[in-house]
Amino acid sequence: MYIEIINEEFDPWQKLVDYKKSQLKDRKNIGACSVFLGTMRDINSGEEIKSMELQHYPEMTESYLEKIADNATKKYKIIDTIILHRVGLVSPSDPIVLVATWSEHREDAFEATREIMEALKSEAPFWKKESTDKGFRWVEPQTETSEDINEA
Amino acid sequence: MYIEIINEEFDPWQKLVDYKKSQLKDRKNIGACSVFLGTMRDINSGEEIKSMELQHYPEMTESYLEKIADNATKKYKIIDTIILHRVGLVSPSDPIVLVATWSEHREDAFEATREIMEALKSEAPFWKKESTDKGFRWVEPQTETSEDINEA
Amino acid sequence: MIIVVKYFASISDAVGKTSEQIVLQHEMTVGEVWSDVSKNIKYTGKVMTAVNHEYVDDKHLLKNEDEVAFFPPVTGG
Amino acid sequence: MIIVVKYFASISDAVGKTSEQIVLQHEMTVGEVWSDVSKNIKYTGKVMTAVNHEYVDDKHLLKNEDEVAFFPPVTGG
Repeated sequence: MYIEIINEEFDPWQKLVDYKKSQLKDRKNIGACSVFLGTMRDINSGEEIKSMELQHYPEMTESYLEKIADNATKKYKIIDTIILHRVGLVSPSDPIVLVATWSEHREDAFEATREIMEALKSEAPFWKKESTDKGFRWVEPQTETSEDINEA
Repeated sequence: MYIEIINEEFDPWQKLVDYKKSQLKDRKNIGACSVFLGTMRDINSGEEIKSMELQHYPEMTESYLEKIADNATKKYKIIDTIILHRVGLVSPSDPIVLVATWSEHREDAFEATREIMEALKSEAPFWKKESTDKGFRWVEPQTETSEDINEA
Repeated sequence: MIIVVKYFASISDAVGKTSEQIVLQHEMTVGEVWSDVSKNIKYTGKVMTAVNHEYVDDKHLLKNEDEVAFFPPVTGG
Repeated sequence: MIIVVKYFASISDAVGKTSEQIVLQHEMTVGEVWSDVSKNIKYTGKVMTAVNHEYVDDKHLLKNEDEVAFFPPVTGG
Protein backbone atom coordinates (compact mmCIF):
# COMPACT_ATOMS: atom_id res chain seq x y z
CA MET A 1 0.00 0.00 0.00
CA TYR A 2 1.22 3.48 -0.80
CA ILE A 3 -0.35 6.81 0.18
CA GLU A 4 1.07 10.18 -0.82
CA ILE A 5 -0.05 13.76 -0.33
CA ILE A 6 1.57 15.83 -3.08
CA ASN A 7 2.14 19.57 -2.87
CA GLU A 8 3.00 20.25 -6.51
CA GLU A 9 1.86 19.24 -10.00
CA PHE A 10 2.49 15.54 -10.59
CA ASP A 11 2.28 12.97 -13.38
CA PRO A 12 -0.18 10.37 -12.11
CA TRP A 13 0.54 7.79 -14.83
CA GLN A 14 4.30 8.01 -14.31
CA LYS A 15 3.77 7.51 -10.58
CA LEU A 16 1.56 4.52 -11.29
CA VAL A 17 4.04 2.94 -13.69
CA ASP A 18 6.96 3.55 -11.31
CA TYR A 19 5.10 1.98 -8.40
CA LYS A 20 4.07 -1.02 -10.48
CA LYS A 21 7.66 -1.52 -11.66
CA SER A 22 9.30 -1.15 -8.29
CA GLN A 23 6.75 -2.88 -6.04
CA LEU A 24 4.66 -5.24 -8.14
CA LYS A 25 7.09 -6.42 -10.79
CA ASP A 26 7.01 -10.07 -9.73
CA ARG A 27 3.29 -10.31 -8.90
CA LYS A 28 2.27 -12.51 -11.80
CA ASN A 29 -1.05 -13.30 -10.17
CA ILE A 30 -2.29 -9.80 -11.01
CA GLY A 31 -5.12 -10.04 -13.53
CA ALA A 32 -6.81 -6.70 -13.03
CA CYS A 33 -5.96 -3.10 -12.31
CA SER A 34 -8.66 -0.48 -11.80
CA VAL A 35 -7.59 3.15 -11.80
CA PHE A 36 -9.47 6.35 -11.15
CA LEU A 37 -8.01 9.75 -11.92
CA GLY A 38 -9.78 12.90 -10.82
CA THR A 39 -8.73 16.11 -12.54
CA MET A 40 -9.73 19.74 -12.02
CA ARG A 41 -12.50 21.01 -14.30
CA ASP A 42 -12.53 24.61 -15.51
CA ILE A 43 -16.27 24.99 -14.86
CA ASN A 44 -18.15 24.27 -11.63
CA SER A 45 -21.79 25.12 -10.90
CA GLY A 46 -21.85 27.07 -14.16
CA GLU A 47 -18.93 29.36 -13.33
CA GLU A 48 -15.43 29.43 -14.78
CA ILE A 49 -12.81 28.45 -12.24
CA LYS A 50 -9.42 30.09 -12.67
CA SER A 51 -7.63 28.11 -9.98
CA MET A 52 -8.35 26.25 -6.78
CA GLU A 53 -6.66 25.89 -3.44
CA LEU A 54 -6.78 22.41 -1.97
CA GLN A 55 -6.42 22.52 1.80
CA HIS A 56 -6.21 19.53 4.09
CA TYR A 57 -5.64 18.46 7.71
CA PRO A 58 -2.01 17.33 7.47
CA GLU A 59 -1.86 15.32 10.70
CA MET A 60 -5.04 13.40 9.82
CA THR A 61 -5.07 13.05 6.04
CA GLU A 62 -2.53 10.33 5.42
CA SER A 63 -3.65 8.09 8.28
CA TYR A 64 -7.26 8.51 7.21
CA LEU A 65 -6.48 7.53 3.61
CA GLU A 66 -4.62 4.49 4.97
CA LYS A 67 -7.73 3.53 6.89
CA ILE A 68 -9.86 3.85 3.74
CA ALA A 69 -7.40 1.67 1.79
CA ASP A 70 -7.29 -0.86 4.65
CA ASN A 71 -11.07 -1.15 4.67
CA ALA A 72 -11.18 -1.86 0.94
CA THR A 73 -8.35 -4.39 1.24
CA LYS A 74 -10.22 -6.25 3.96
CA LYS A 75 -13.52 -6.24 2.10
CA TYR A 76 -12.20 -7.24 -1.34
CA LYS A 77 -9.43 -9.57 -2.53
CA ILE A 78 -6.89 -6.85 -3.25
CA ILE A 79 -3.20 -7.43 -3.99
CA ASP A 80 -2.17 -3.80 -3.56
CA THR A 81 -3.52 -0.26 -3.67
CA ILE A 82 -2.19 3.28 -3.97
CA ILE A 83 -3.81 6.64 -3.28
CA LEU A 84 -2.18 9.88 -4.42
CA HIS A 85 -3.82 13.22 -3.60
CA ARG A 86 -2.78 16.72 -4.55
CA VAL A 87 -2.89 19.69 -2.16
CA GLY A 88 -1.99 23.36 -2.65
CA LEU A 89 -2.74 25.57 -5.63
CA VAL A 90 -4.30 23.63 -8.51
CA SER A 91 -5.05 24.75 -12.10
CA PRO A 92 -7.69 23.45 -14.52
CA SER A 93 -6.74 20.04 -16.00
CA ASP A 94 -4.32 19.31 -13.14
CA PRO A 95 -4.57 15.83 -11.62
CA ILE A 96 -6.10 15.91 -8.13
CA VAL A 97 -6.48 12.30 -7.08
CA LEU A 98 -5.30 8.94 -8.35
CA VAL A 99 -6.57 5.67 -6.87
CA ALA A 100 -5.34 2.34 -8.22
CA THR A 101 -6.02 -1.19 -7.03
CA TRP A 102 -4.59 -4.48 -8.26
CA SER A 103 -6.34 -7.82 -7.87
CA GLU A 104 -6.58 -11.25 -9.47
CA HIS A 105 -10.10 -10.74 -10.80
CA ARG A 106 -11.70 -7.61 -12.18
CA GLU A 107 -14.67 -7.54 -9.81
CA ASP A 108 -12.46 -6.90 -6.75
CA ALA A 109 -10.40 -4.14 -8.38
CA PHE A 110 -13.48 -2.37 -9.76
CA GLU A 111 -15.36 -2.43 -6.46
CA ALA A 112 -12.36 -1.49 -4.30
CA THR A 113 -11.35 1.52 -6.42
CA ARG A 114 -14.93 2.73 -6.46
CA GLU A 115 -15.37 2.36 -2.70
CA ILE A 116 -12.05 4.05 -1.95
CA MET A 117 -13.10 7.03 -4.09
CA GLU A 118 -16.54 7.28 -2.48
CA ALA A 119 -15.04 7.12 1.03
CA LEU A 120 -12.34 9.64 0.09
CA LYS A 121 -14.95 12.05 -1.28
CA SER A 122 -17.17 11.92 1.79
CA GLU A 123 -14.65 11.43 4.61
CA ALA A 124 -11.04 12.40 3.81
CA PRO A 125 -10.21 15.86 5.26
CA PHE A 126 -9.68 17.94 2.11
CA TRP A 127 -11.37 21.22 1.20
CA LYS A 128 -11.50 23.10 -2.07
CA LYS A 129 -11.51 26.87 -2.37
CA GLU A 130 -12.21 28.05 -5.90
CA SER A 131 -11.07 31.28 -7.48
CA THR A 132 -13.55 32.79 -9.96
CA ASP A 133 -13.98 36.25 -11.50
CA LYS A 134 -16.19 37.10 -8.53
CA GLY A 135 -13.60 36.11 -5.93
CA PHE A 136 -13.05 33.06 -3.77
CA ARG A 137 -15.62 30.51 -2.67
CA TRP A 138 -15.48 27.28 -0.69
CA VAL A 139 -16.80 24.31 -2.64
CA GLU A 140 -19.90 22.70 -1.14
CA PRO A 141 -20.06 18.93 -1.12
CA GLN A 142 -22.62 17.68 -3.62
CA THR A 143 -23.77 14.31 -4.73
CA GLU A 144 -23.18 13.46 -8.37
CA THR A 145 -26.91 13.77 -8.89
CA SER A 146 -27.25 17.24 -7.47
CA GLU A 147 -24.23 18.38 -9.49
CA ASP A 148 -25.96 17.16 -12.62
CA ILE A 149 -29.12 19.03 -11.70
CA ASN A 150 -27.14 22.22 -11.12
CA GLU A 151 -25.68 22.00 -14.56
CA ALA A 152 -28.87 21.17 -16.38
CA MET B 1 -13.31 7.16 -29.60
CA TYR B 2 -10.37 4.94 -30.36
CA ILE B 3 -10.33 1.15 -30.77
CA GLU B 4 -7.18 -0.85 -31.48
CA ILE B 5 -6.45 -4.55 -31.84
CA ILE B 6 -2.75 -5.02 -31.11
CA ASN B 7 -0.70 -7.96 -32.31
CA GLU B 8 2.40 -7.45 -30.16
CA GLU B 9 3.34 -6.50 -26.60
CA PHE B 10 2.28 -2.92 -25.83
CA ASP B 11 2.62 -0.33 -23.09
CA PRO B 12 -0.98 0.46 -22.09
CA TRP B 13 -0.10 3.51 -19.96
CA GLN B 14 2.02 5.06 -22.70
CA LYS B 15 -0.84 4.54 -25.16
CA LEU B 16 -3.24 6.14 -22.70
CA VAL B 17 -0.99 9.14 -22.09
CA ASP B 18 -0.34 9.61 -25.83
CA TYR B 19 -4.05 9.50 -26.64
CA LYS B 20 -4.87 11.95 -23.86
CA LYS B 21 -2.16 14.35 -25.04
CA SER B 22 -3.03 14.20 -28.72
CA GLN B 23 -6.84 14.01 -28.57
CA LEU B 24 -8.00 15.42 -25.25
CA LYS B 25 -5.44 18.09 -24.47
CA ASP B 26 -7.92 20.96 -24.56
CA ARG B 27 -10.86 19.22 -22.90
CA LYS B 28 -10.78 21.12 -19.62
CA ASN B 29 -14.24 19.87 -18.69
CA ILE B 30 -12.77 16.43 -17.92
CA GLY B 31 -13.10 15.73 -14.21
CA ALA B 32 -12.83 11.95 -14.16
CA CYS B 33 -11.00 9.16 -15.90
CA SER B 34 -11.71 5.52 -15.12
CA VAL B 35 -9.28 2.94 -16.44
CA PHE B 36 -9.30 -0.83 -16.39
CA LEU B 37 -6.25 -2.87 -17.32
CA GLY B 38 -6.50 -6.63 -17.66
CA THR B 39 -3.22 -8.55 -17.57
CA MET B 40 -2.41 -12.21 -18.03
CA ARG B 41 -2.12 -14.23 -14.81
CA ASP B 42 0.36 -17.09 -14.52
CA ILE B 43 -2.19 -19.37 -12.83
CA ASN B 44 -5.69 -20.25 -14.03
CA SER B 45 -7.99 -22.90 -12.52
CA GLY B 46 -5.08 -23.99 -10.34
CA GLU B 47 -2.63 -24.67 -13.17
CA GLU B 48 0.47 -22.77 -14.20
CA ILE B 49 0.05 -21.11 -17.58
CA LYS B 50 3.24 -20.76 -19.63
CA SER B 51 1.74 -18.69 -22.42
CA MET B 52 -1.55 -18.07 -24.11
CA GLU B 53 -2.74 -17.53 -27.64
CA LEU B 54 -5.40 -14.90 -28.08
CA GLN B 55 -7.44 -15.52 -31.22
CA HIS B 56 -10.17 -13.28 -32.54
CA TYR B 57 -12.55 -12.75 -35.47
CA PRO B 58 -10.70 -9.99 -37.30
CA GLU B 59 -13.56 -8.79 -39.51
CA MET B 60 -15.94 -8.53 -36.54
CA THR B 61 -13.81 -7.55 -33.54
CA GLU B 62 -13.18 -3.89 -34.13
CA SER B 63 -16.71 -3.03 -35.22
CA TYR B 64 -18.10 -4.96 -32.27
CA LEU B 65 -15.89 -3.08 -29.80
CA GLU B 66 -17.05 0.16 -31.42
CA LYS B 67 -20.62 -0.88 -30.82
CA ILE B 68 -19.87 -1.61 -27.16
CA ALA B 69 -18.19 1.79 -26.75
CA ASP B 70 -21.11 3.48 -28.55
CA ASN B 71 -23.63 1.89 -26.21
CA ALA B 72 -21.75 3.13 -23.14
CA THR B 73 -21.40 6.61 -24.63
CA LYS B 74 -25.14 6.78 -25.25
CA LYS B 75 -26.05 5.51 -21.79
CA TYR B 76 -23.61 7.66 -19.78
CA LYS B 77 -22.31 11.20 -20.12
CA ILE B 78 -18.95 10.26 -21.61
CA ILE B 79 -16.49 12.69 -23.19
CA ASP B 80 -14.35 10.00 -24.82
CA THR B 81 -13.38 6.34 -24.56
CA ILE B 82 -10.64 4.02 -25.79
CA ILE B 83 -10.44 0.24 -25.96
CA LEU B 84 -7.15 -1.53 -26.68
CA HIS B 85 -7.05 -5.32 -26.92
CA ARG B 86 -4.11 -7.62 -27.47
CA VAL B 87 -4.19 -10.66 -29.79
CA GLY B 88 -1.55 -13.25 -30.62
CA LEU B 89 0.90 -14.98 -28.30
CA VAL B 90 0.74 -13.53 -24.77
CA SER B 91 3.01 -14.18 -21.76
CA PRO B 92 2.20 -13.91 -18.04
CA SER B 93 2.04 -10.27 -16.84
CA ASP B 94 1.44 -9.02 -20.40
CA PRO B 95 -1.33 -6.44 -20.78
CA ILE B 96 -4.38 -7.90 -22.54
CA VAL B 97 -7.02 -5.19 -22.45
CA LEU B 98 -7.16 -1.53 -21.56
CA VAL B 99 -10.43 0.37 -21.33
CA ALA B 100 -10.46 4.06 -20.43
CA THR B 101 -13.33 6.53 -20.28
CA TRP B 102 -13.29 10.25 -19.59
CA SER B 103 -16.24 12.20 -18.22
CA GLU B 104 -17.09 15.30 -16.22
CA HIS B 105 -18.24 13.39 -13.13
CA ARG B 106 -16.86 10.20 -11.67
CA GLU B 107 -20.13 8.24 -11.69
CA ASP B 108 -20.30 8.22 -15.50
CA ALA B 109 -16.68 7.16 -16.01
CA PHE B 110 -16.89 4.40 -13.38
CA GLU B 111 -20.11 2.93 -14.78
CA ALA B 112 -19.10 3.19 -18.43
CA THR B 113 -15.71 1.51 -17.98
CA ARG B 114 -17.34 -1.26 -15.98
CA GLU B 115 -20.08 -1.84 -18.55
CA ILE B 116 -17.66 -1.81 -21.46
CA MET B 117 -15.54 -4.47 -19.71
CA GLU B 118 -18.55 -6.66 -18.91
CA ALA B 119 -19.84 -6.44 -22.49
CA LEU B 120 -16.36 -7.10 -23.88
CA LYS B 121 -15.96 -10.17 -21.68
CA SER B 122 -19.29 -11.71 -22.65
CA GLU B 123 -19.68 -10.56 -26.28
CA ALA B 124 -16.48 -9.50 -28.04
CA PRO B 125 -15.18 -12.30 -30.31
CA PHE B 126 -11.90 -13.25 -28.60
CA TRP B 127 -10.80 -16.70 -27.46
CA LYS B 128 -7.95 -17.77 -25.22
CA LYS B 129 -5.93 -20.95 -25.67
CA GLU B 130 -3.64 -21.63 -22.74
CA SER B 131 -0.37 -23.54 -22.82
CA THR B 132 0.31 -25.58 -19.66
CA ASP B 133 2.68 -28.47 -18.85
CA LYS B 134 -0.10 -30.81 -19.96
CA GLY B 135 -0.53 -29.18 -23.36
CA PHE B 136 -2.99 -26.71 -24.80
CA ARG B 137 -6.53 -25.99 -23.61
CA TRP B 138 -9.24 -23.54 -24.61
CA VAL B 139 -10.32 -21.29 -21.76
CA GLU B 140 -13.95 -21.69 -20.75
CA PRO B 141 -15.91 -18.55 -19.96
CA GLN B 142 -16.59 -18.26 -16.25
CA THR B 143 -18.30 -15.73 -14.09
CA GLU B 144 -16.13 -14.07 -11.48
CA THR B 145 -18.00 -16.08 -8.88
CA SER B 146 -17.38 -19.47 -10.42
CA GLU B 147 -13.70 -18.58 -10.92
CA ASP B 148 -13.48 -17.87 -7.22
CA ILE B 149 -15.08 -21.19 -6.40
CA ASN B 150 -12.66 -23.03 -8.69
CA GLU B 151 -9.74 -21.47 -6.89
CA ALA B 152 -10.97 -22.00 -3.37
CA MET C 1 -27.37 -19.44 -52.99
CA ILE C 2 -23.83 -19.48 -51.62
CA ILE C 3 -22.63 -18.60 -48.13
CA VAL C 4 -19.27 -18.41 -46.38
CA VAL C 5 -19.05 -20.22 -43.05
CA LYS C 6 -16.31 -19.40 -40.54
CA TYR C 7 -15.34 -21.44 -37.47
CA PHE C 8 -13.34 -20.23 -34.50
CA ALA C 9 -11.47 -21.59 -31.49
CA SER C 10 -12.59 -25.01 -30.21
CA ILE C 11 -15.31 -25.22 -32.87
CA SER C 12 -12.72 -24.68 -35.58
CA ASP C 13 -10.63 -27.46 -33.98
CA ALA C 14 -13.67 -29.78 -33.92
CA VAL C 15 -14.75 -29.05 -37.50
CA GLY C 16 -11.15 -29.29 -38.70
CA LYS C 17 -11.25 -26.09 -40.74
CA THR C 18 -11.45 -22.33 -40.24
CA SER C 19 -13.83 -21.55 -43.12
CA GLU C 20 -15.64 -23.03 -46.11
CA GLN C 21 -18.09 -22.04 -48.81
CA ILE C 22 -21.42 -23.83 -48.78
CA VAL C 23 -24.02 -23.91 -51.53
CA LEU C 24 -27.56 -23.91 -50.17
CA GLN C 25 -30.17 -25.64 -52.34
CA HIS C 26 -33.00 -23.80 -50.60
CA GLU C 27 -33.53 -21.09 -47.95
CA MET C 28 -32.08 -22.14 -44.59
CA THR C 29 -31.77 -20.74 -41.08
CA VAL C 30 -28.38 -20.56 -39.35
CA GLY C 31 -29.67 -23.26 -36.96
CA GLU C 32 -30.24 -25.62 -39.90
CA VAL C 33 -26.78 -24.87 -41.30
CA TRP C 34 -25.22 -25.61 -37.89
CA SER C 35 -27.10 -28.94 -37.71
CA ASP C 36 -25.64 -29.87 -41.09
CA VAL C 37 -22.04 -28.83 -40.50
CA SER C 38 -21.88 -30.18 -36.92
CA LYS C 39 -23.42 -33.59 -37.74
CA ASN C 40 -20.19 -35.55 -37.42
CA ILE C 41 -18.20 -33.52 -34.91
CA LYS C 42 -17.61 -33.98 -31.21
CA TYR C 43 -18.36 -30.40 -30.04
CA THR C 44 -21.06 -30.35 -27.37
CA GLY C 45 -20.68 -26.87 -25.84
CA LYS C 46 -22.69 -23.73 -26.46
CA VAL C 47 -22.54 -22.14 -29.89
CA MET C 48 -22.64 -18.42 -30.64
CA THR C 49 -23.66 -17.40 -34.15
CA ALA C 50 -22.99 -14.21 -36.09
CA VAL C 51 -24.14 -13.31 -39.59
CA ASN C 52 -22.21 -10.55 -41.32
CA HIS C 53 -20.56 -9.78 -37.96
CA GLU C 54 -23.80 -9.31 -36.02
CA TYR C 55 -25.10 -11.79 -33.45
CA VAL C 56 -28.22 -13.65 -34.59
CA ASP C 57 -30.34 -16.46 -33.19
CA ASP C 58 -30.96 -19.94 -34.62
CA LYS C 59 -33.99 -18.83 -36.63
CA HIS C 60 -32.17 -16.16 -38.60
CA LEU C 61 -32.80 -16.79 -42.34
CA LEU C 62 -29.74 -16.67 -44.57
CA LYS C 63 -29.34 -14.65 -47.77
CA ASN C 64 -26.98 -15.12 -50.69
CA GLU C 65 -23.33 -14.26 -49.90
CA ASP C 66 -23.91 -14.06 -46.15
CA GLU C 67 -20.90 -14.65 -43.92
CA VAL C 68 -21.93 -17.00 -41.12
CA ALA C 69 -19.68 -17.58 -38.09
CA PHE C 70 -19.97 -20.34 -35.48
CA PHE C 71 -17.91 -20.01 -32.34
CA PRO C 72 -17.84 -21.04 -28.67
CA PRO C 73 -18.60 -18.54 -25.90
CA VAL C 74 -16.02 -15.75 -26.02
CA THR C 75 -13.20 -15.39 -23.48
CA GLY C 76 -11.49 -12.06 -24.19
CA GLY C 77 -10.54 -9.33 -21.77
CA MET D 1 -7.40 20.16 31.45
CA ILE D 2 -6.07 21.67 28.27
CA ILE D 3 -7.02 20.87 24.68
CA VAL D 4 -5.89 22.04 21.25
CA VAL D 5 -8.69 23.06 18.89
CA LYS D 6 -8.13 23.23 15.12
CA TYR D 7 -10.39 24.88 12.56
CA PHE D 8 -10.37 24.28 8.83
CA ALA D 9 -11.71 25.81 5.63
CA SER D 10 -14.87 27.94 5.95
CA ILE D 11 -15.04 27.28 9.69
CA SER D 12 -11.50 28.58 10.10
CA ASP D 13 -12.54 31.68 8.11
CA ALA D 14 -15.60 32.18 10.34
CA VAL D 15 -13.72 31.69 13.62
CA GLY D 16 -10.86 33.85 12.36
CA LYS D 17 -8.12 31.44 13.41
CA THR D 18 -6.71 28.08 12.48
CA SER D 19 -6.06 26.76 15.98
CA GLU D 20 -6.10 27.68 19.65
CA GLN D 21 -5.45 26.15 23.05
CA ILE D 22 -8.43 26.03 25.39
CA VAL D 23 -8.40 25.33 29.12
CA LEU D 24 -11.47 23.35 30.22
CA GLN D 25 -12.60 23.95 33.82
CA HIS D 26 -14.53 20.68 33.87
CA GLU D 27 -15.16 17.63 31.65
CA MET D 28 -16.78 18.60 28.39
CA THR D 29 -18.07 16.93 25.25
CA VAL D 30 -16.95 18.11 21.82
CA GLY D 31 -20.51 19.33 21.26
CA GLU D 32 -20.21 21.60 24.28
CA VAL D 33 -16.84 22.93 23.12
CA TRP D 34 -18.34 23.69 19.69
CA SER D 35 -21.24 25.57 21.31
CA ASP D 36 -18.71 27.70 23.18
CA VAL D 37 -16.33 28.46 20.34
CA SER D 38 -19.07 29.05 17.75
CA LYS D 39 -21.18 31.35 19.94
CA ASN D 40 -20.34 34.53 18.06
CA ILE D 41 -19.63 33.31 14.55
CA LYS D 42 -21.76 33.31 11.45
CA TYR D 43 -21.18 29.70 10.35
CA THR D 44 -24.48 27.83 9.94
CA GLY D 45 -23.47 24.77 7.87
CA LYS D 46 -22.84 21.21 8.98
CA VAL D 47 -19.85 20.57 11.25
CA MET D 48 -17.64 17.48 11.20
CA THR D 49 -15.63 16.75 14.33
CA ALA D 50 -12.48 14.72 14.82
CA VAL D 51 -10.61 14.05 18.07
CA ASN D 52 -7.00 12.96 17.70
CA HIS D 53 -7.65 12.48 13.96
CA GLU D 54 -10.62 10.13 14.37
CA TYR D 55 -14.20 11.14 13.64
CA VAL D 56 -16.37 11.42 16.78
CA ASP D 57 -19.92 12.51 17.50
CA ASP D 58 -21.13 15.45 19.63
CA LYS D 59 -21.25 13.38 22.81
CA HIS D 60 -17.60 12.37 22.73
CA LEU D 61 -16.03 13.27 26.09
CA LEU D 62 -12.68 15.09 25.93
CA LYS D 63 -9.48 14.16 27.76
CA ASN D 64 -6.45 16.25 28.67
CA GLU D 65 -4.26 17.15 25.67
CA ASP D 66 -6.82 16.01 23.10
CA GLU D 67 -6.60 17.57 19.65
CA VAL D 68 -10.10 18.54 18.55
CA ALA D 69 -10.84 19.57 14.96
CA PHE D 70 -13.96 21.31 13.64
CA PHE D 71 -14.44 21.46 9.90
CA PRO D 72 -17.13 21.70 7.23
CA PRO D 73 -18.10 18.68 5.09
CA VAL D 74 -15.05 17.60 3.11
CA THR D 75 -14.67 18.19 -0.63
CA GLY D 76 -11.56 16.31 -1.73
CA GLY D 77 -11.10 13.98 -4.67
